[in-house]
Amino acid sequence: MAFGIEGSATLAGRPLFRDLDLQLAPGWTCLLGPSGAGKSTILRLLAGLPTAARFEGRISAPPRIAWMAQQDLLQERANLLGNVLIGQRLSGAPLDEGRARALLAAVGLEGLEARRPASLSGGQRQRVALARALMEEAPLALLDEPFSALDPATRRRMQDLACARLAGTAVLMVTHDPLEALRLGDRVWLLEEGRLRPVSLPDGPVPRPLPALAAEAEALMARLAA
Amino acid sequence: MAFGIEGSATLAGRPLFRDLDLQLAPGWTCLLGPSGAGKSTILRLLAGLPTAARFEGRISAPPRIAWMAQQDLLQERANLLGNVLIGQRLSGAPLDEGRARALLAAVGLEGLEARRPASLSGGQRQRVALARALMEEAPLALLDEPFSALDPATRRRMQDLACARLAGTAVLMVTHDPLEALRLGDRVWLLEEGRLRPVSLPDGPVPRPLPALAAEAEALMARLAA
Amino acid sequence: EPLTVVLDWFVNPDHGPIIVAERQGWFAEAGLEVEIVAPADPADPPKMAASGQADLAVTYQPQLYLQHAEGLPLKRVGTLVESPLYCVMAKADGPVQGLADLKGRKVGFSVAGIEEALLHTMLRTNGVEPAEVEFVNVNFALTPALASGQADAVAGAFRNFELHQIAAAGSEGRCFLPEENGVPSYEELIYVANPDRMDREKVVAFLKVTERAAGFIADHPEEAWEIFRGWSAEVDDDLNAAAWGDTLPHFAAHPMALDADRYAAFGRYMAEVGLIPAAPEVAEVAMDLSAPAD
Amino acid sequence: MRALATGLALLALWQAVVSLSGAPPYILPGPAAVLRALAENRGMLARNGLATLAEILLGLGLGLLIGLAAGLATALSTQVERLLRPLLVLSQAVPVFALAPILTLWLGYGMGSKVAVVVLITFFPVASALHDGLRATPEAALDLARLARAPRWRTLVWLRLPHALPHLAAALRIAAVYAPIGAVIGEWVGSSAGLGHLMLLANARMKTDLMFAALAVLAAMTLGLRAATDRGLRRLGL
Amino acid sequence: MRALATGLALLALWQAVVSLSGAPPYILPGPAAVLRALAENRGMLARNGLATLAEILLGLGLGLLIGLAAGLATALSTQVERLLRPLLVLSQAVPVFALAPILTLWLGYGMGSKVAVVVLITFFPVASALHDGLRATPEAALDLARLARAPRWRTLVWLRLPHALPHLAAALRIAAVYAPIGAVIGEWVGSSAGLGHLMLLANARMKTDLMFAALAVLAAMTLGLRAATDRGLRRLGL
Ligand SMILES: Nc1ncnc2c1ncn2[C@@H]1O[C@H](COP(=O)(O)OP(=O)(O)OP(=O)(O)O)[C@@H](O)[C@H]1O
Ligand SMILES: Nc1ncnc2c1ncn2[C@@H]1O[C@H](COP(=O)(O)OP(=O)(O)OP(=O)(O)O)[C@@H](O)[C@H]1O
Ligand SMILES: [Mg+2]
Ligand SMILES: [Mg+2]
Repeated sequence: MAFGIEGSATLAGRPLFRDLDLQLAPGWTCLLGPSGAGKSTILRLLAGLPTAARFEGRISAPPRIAWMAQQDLLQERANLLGNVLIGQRLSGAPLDEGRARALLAAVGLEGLEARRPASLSGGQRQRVALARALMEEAPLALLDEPFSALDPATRRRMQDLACARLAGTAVLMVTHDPLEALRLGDRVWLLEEGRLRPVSLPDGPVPRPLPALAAEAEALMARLAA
Repeated sequence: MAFGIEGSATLAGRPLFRDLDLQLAPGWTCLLGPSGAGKSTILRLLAGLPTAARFEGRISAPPRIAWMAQQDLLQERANLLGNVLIGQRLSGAPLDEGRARALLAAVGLEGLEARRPASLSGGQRQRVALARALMEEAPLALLDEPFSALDPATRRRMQDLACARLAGTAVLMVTHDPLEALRLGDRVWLLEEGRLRPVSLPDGPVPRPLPALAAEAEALMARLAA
Repeated sequence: EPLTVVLDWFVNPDHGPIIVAERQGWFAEAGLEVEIVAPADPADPPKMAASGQADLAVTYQPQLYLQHAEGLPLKRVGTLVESPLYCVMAKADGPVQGLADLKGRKVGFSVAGIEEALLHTMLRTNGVEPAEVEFVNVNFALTPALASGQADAVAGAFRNFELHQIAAAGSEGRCFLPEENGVPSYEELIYVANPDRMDREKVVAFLKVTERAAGFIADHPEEAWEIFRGWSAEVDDDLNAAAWGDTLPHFAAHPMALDADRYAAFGRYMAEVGLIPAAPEVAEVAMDLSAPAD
Repeated sequence: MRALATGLALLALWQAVVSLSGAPPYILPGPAAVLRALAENRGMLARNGLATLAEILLGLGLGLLIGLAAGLATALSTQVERLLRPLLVLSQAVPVFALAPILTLWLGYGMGSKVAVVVLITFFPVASALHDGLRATPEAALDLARLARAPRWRTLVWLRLPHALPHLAAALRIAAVYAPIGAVIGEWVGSSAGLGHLMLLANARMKTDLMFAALAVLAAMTLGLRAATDRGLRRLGL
Repeated sequence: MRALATGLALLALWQAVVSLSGAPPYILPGPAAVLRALAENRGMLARNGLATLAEILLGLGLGLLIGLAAGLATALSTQVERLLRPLLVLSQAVPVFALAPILTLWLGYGMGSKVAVVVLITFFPVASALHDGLRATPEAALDLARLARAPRWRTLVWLRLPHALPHLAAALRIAAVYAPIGAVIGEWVGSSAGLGHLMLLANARMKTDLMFAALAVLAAMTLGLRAATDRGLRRLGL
């Protein structure tokens, strides 16, 4: 089953992207590109969410989508467990509290289930949002800079977690970290001046080992990932 | 003139950090560390802002501080120009609209002065927050993951901009990107298990060239930074 | 400096002499500029006169004793309507054929503040203890309460109005009168003034003009109605037209004349029923402006 | 168009209530009788309606100003709040008939006392909402003020007030609805014109159809004022 | 302690107003006279106060329920809003004396008609605030509902309602202040007990000190109710 978006979008009369053709097969598709290029807009269009852009073309997406936006969308009046369960609550699916707790534990927040989002650090909030997205078992996952607020070690653990949980899912991830794209991407695209350009990738199955860095960076990375 | 924080902090009875001694001389001090370690808390303590932590020790900070928090703190009812000027409005300093416009242009948002924050992309918002922080000409700058939502090329430009504008200022920057720390840091610290550990650095004045990466990463980086 | 007169309520035929005199320009002829103010709450005018915001207030004789007892520096200086208009109204074809029938029934009253003074005596005179009757304050809605059957009788209706009103609602009313049921006769509407602030000459002039108007109304009721209805569109209606004829006989022909015995007797009565601690001297509550000033 | 449909729906509903409840016409007249009374007394209704409208607009304007001032004052200083809050609350606990003699003592029988009642009724929701709105500014936004060592009033103007605008808009919508009834109640204090005057008079004379005609004019004013407020606020993006 | 200080400050202010304005005691009695009247009539005041308190609490409870229902209904469906909104606004445009005969016809002279007036006065701010609060949910939060294809009521319960809570709390604070005056106005409609009844009688009998004593009891109730509401809401973090 493949999903995708084909077409053009304008924003206040000016073209945002033209003749875009982005097909999403199972596996990880990474989207890179300068700030303001339209990456988040593409994700919102795929998710069927309102955008400021006017789109003409075809979108094919499943009815259920795992979604992680650029903001964390945590509900301040609910505790962490409630935030992870909110998708099920909203869709009326039977609540799977056990899985929600397990996911919170998997993102490293065991024991904080009853805390309010306001008492979390930036990276902790992002992990709750990740857990919420992973609760949704959907054929398509749209992740907008999902690991941007995490330190390298946590980021790597979360990448591995997402890879494992989303196996077989078509994943479209926006990221600004080229290493992340090189590590996780089955396909990597660069959105630039309204066009998609492919990026060539190292061989091997994802998640790949990090590419070699300079000695100092290597040493620091190793230490941070210890 | 040097600023700094010395002491211990507890959070709900449990130690967050102990016998911390962080001195901030002019130049860039970078703070790395796992998510939830207490980096943002240290920044807030230095800025004299309320935290959930109970701190005992000494803080020395100037009365005026340039501040960029982990959230962008943009005011949705003001336009971008108003957001950049809000510090002067609040402190009662004479409004320097020309500088605000110049800073918005420097962060790549020329022509968007009258837009509302809600119509910006994530990275654009972060750049407005950066411009707002740079408006404040203060002897101490506290930056919490200031470039986390930017693509490598924009990030690099913003790093250079910040370096230039904050020359002579004592800067404390929290970051999760080791490359960024290696590029900008005059001193780099790792906050881990409640203690600060120094990180050794390459030679040369900041901003340093990026360390050599693996071939693919190098190629991609070069392309993204074009 | 106009002479400010606060009526007891909105303009209605009870105020005939004042309105007719004003419409005819007789106050102006007498060198008076009269400002007529109509409040919504009859309890306010005495306070206005006492505090000097008004020169004259229209109020009710029984209330005069309460005002005196509460320390309002007021005296009756003239009479507008010289006999009671108050009545206890029941449906003519209803179960209440006499006041004795009110035992165990519901009586609605408008807030006039003198139910004990009038209604309680009327009931006792007919062998009913007030405690055997349920009193409900129906405030703005005397006739509707009776017409719709929510009250078996209503107290405080004016015989010149409410009988016409209930007729308009399709029922016939029957009035029980206080002066026929053990209450001494009294003056329904009187003018009061604060003697310390009063401009005696002006007040006398005012009362003389109303006397002229009362005489004119008695002689030319039809013509007087035509003049009265021209006051404003609001007062020109069928009910007022019907009430006009019933009101005429009650206007005081000599507004200044004071029936001292009547004032003494009603004062004693108010003390007897316990509404005031002691009957005041007549001179404390009323003055006769036609008598030479001391 | 939509206003027309709403009007017709209301008339139908009214007729239904009259028919179903069996209330006699001297208690609840049907729409036909009231429409007739409206037509017959249009001159009188227009004259009294205009008098009331003037009270409403003046009172609403003053009420907003006073409400804004009170809301600002209580939100700016906890001491002022402690002092003023009970007074504000008490001002809503006093029935107009208790106040009437005092109002006329101070303001006379003219428009003043009626405007005062409108002010009394409309300022409170505005003051209350502004206070609550100003106090609800997100802590994160206040960090900016703390860093700038901003005095209270600058924090107010540049941070708190913008955040309180939606609260304030909600309160304006409520105040616009309360103002007309305030004017009618104010006419209790003593008046020779106005819809409230007319209604009291008609009520006492059991001219129920005229009373409801006046009520219809008042209702139309209320709906109009509310709609105008809505439109104005929406144009401001609130 | 602070309540005591507030009380004393209010008494002092009152005395100052009396002294400065030169209002005579039969228009505005001083605190001493009213305290005497309070003491002398404490039995009567307590009895009537309790009657009014019962009306207030019952009416406030019902008003909240109806306000919540109306706010939910209008926020859930634009059609319902179009239908109901004018009715809600109109309900605030009708002076109680116009309503009185209808209320008593339907509800009799017992507690019913007074509770109805309290309901009428308190439900509106609640409905209005809830509606506005529910409509003000951030668009970003609603994305979650769109993605889950959540039906309206689930969106309401899990997203809109939590965001509307502060608005609702503000409205509760206002409703608590309005409820007592509602009960007193309700007692105009027809009553044989209650503080409003007592005030009307005292007013008609020129017993201004007794009227103000009843007013003082009413004011104390209003302040108490407001303080209790504040405390309860603050305990809920609102
Ligand atoms: N109100 C609170 N109650 C309890 N714990 C809190 C509260 N506020 C913050 N914390 C905790 O304080 C710790 C430090 O938070 P801080 O924001 O300083 O982390 P950080 O190092 O900046 O993390 P990140 O990289 O994720 O931003 C976190 O573990 C967080 O959960
Ligand atoms: N309401 C709006 N009116 C005008 N322009 C808008 C509006 N909303 C978004 N935009 C513009 O749309 C463009 C694309 O935004 P989008 O969020 O898709 O960018 P992005 O590629 O995700 O960027 P980033 O990496 O910074 O998150 C941006 O230039 C933004 O300014
Ligand atoms: Mg984006
Ligand atoms: Mg942080």
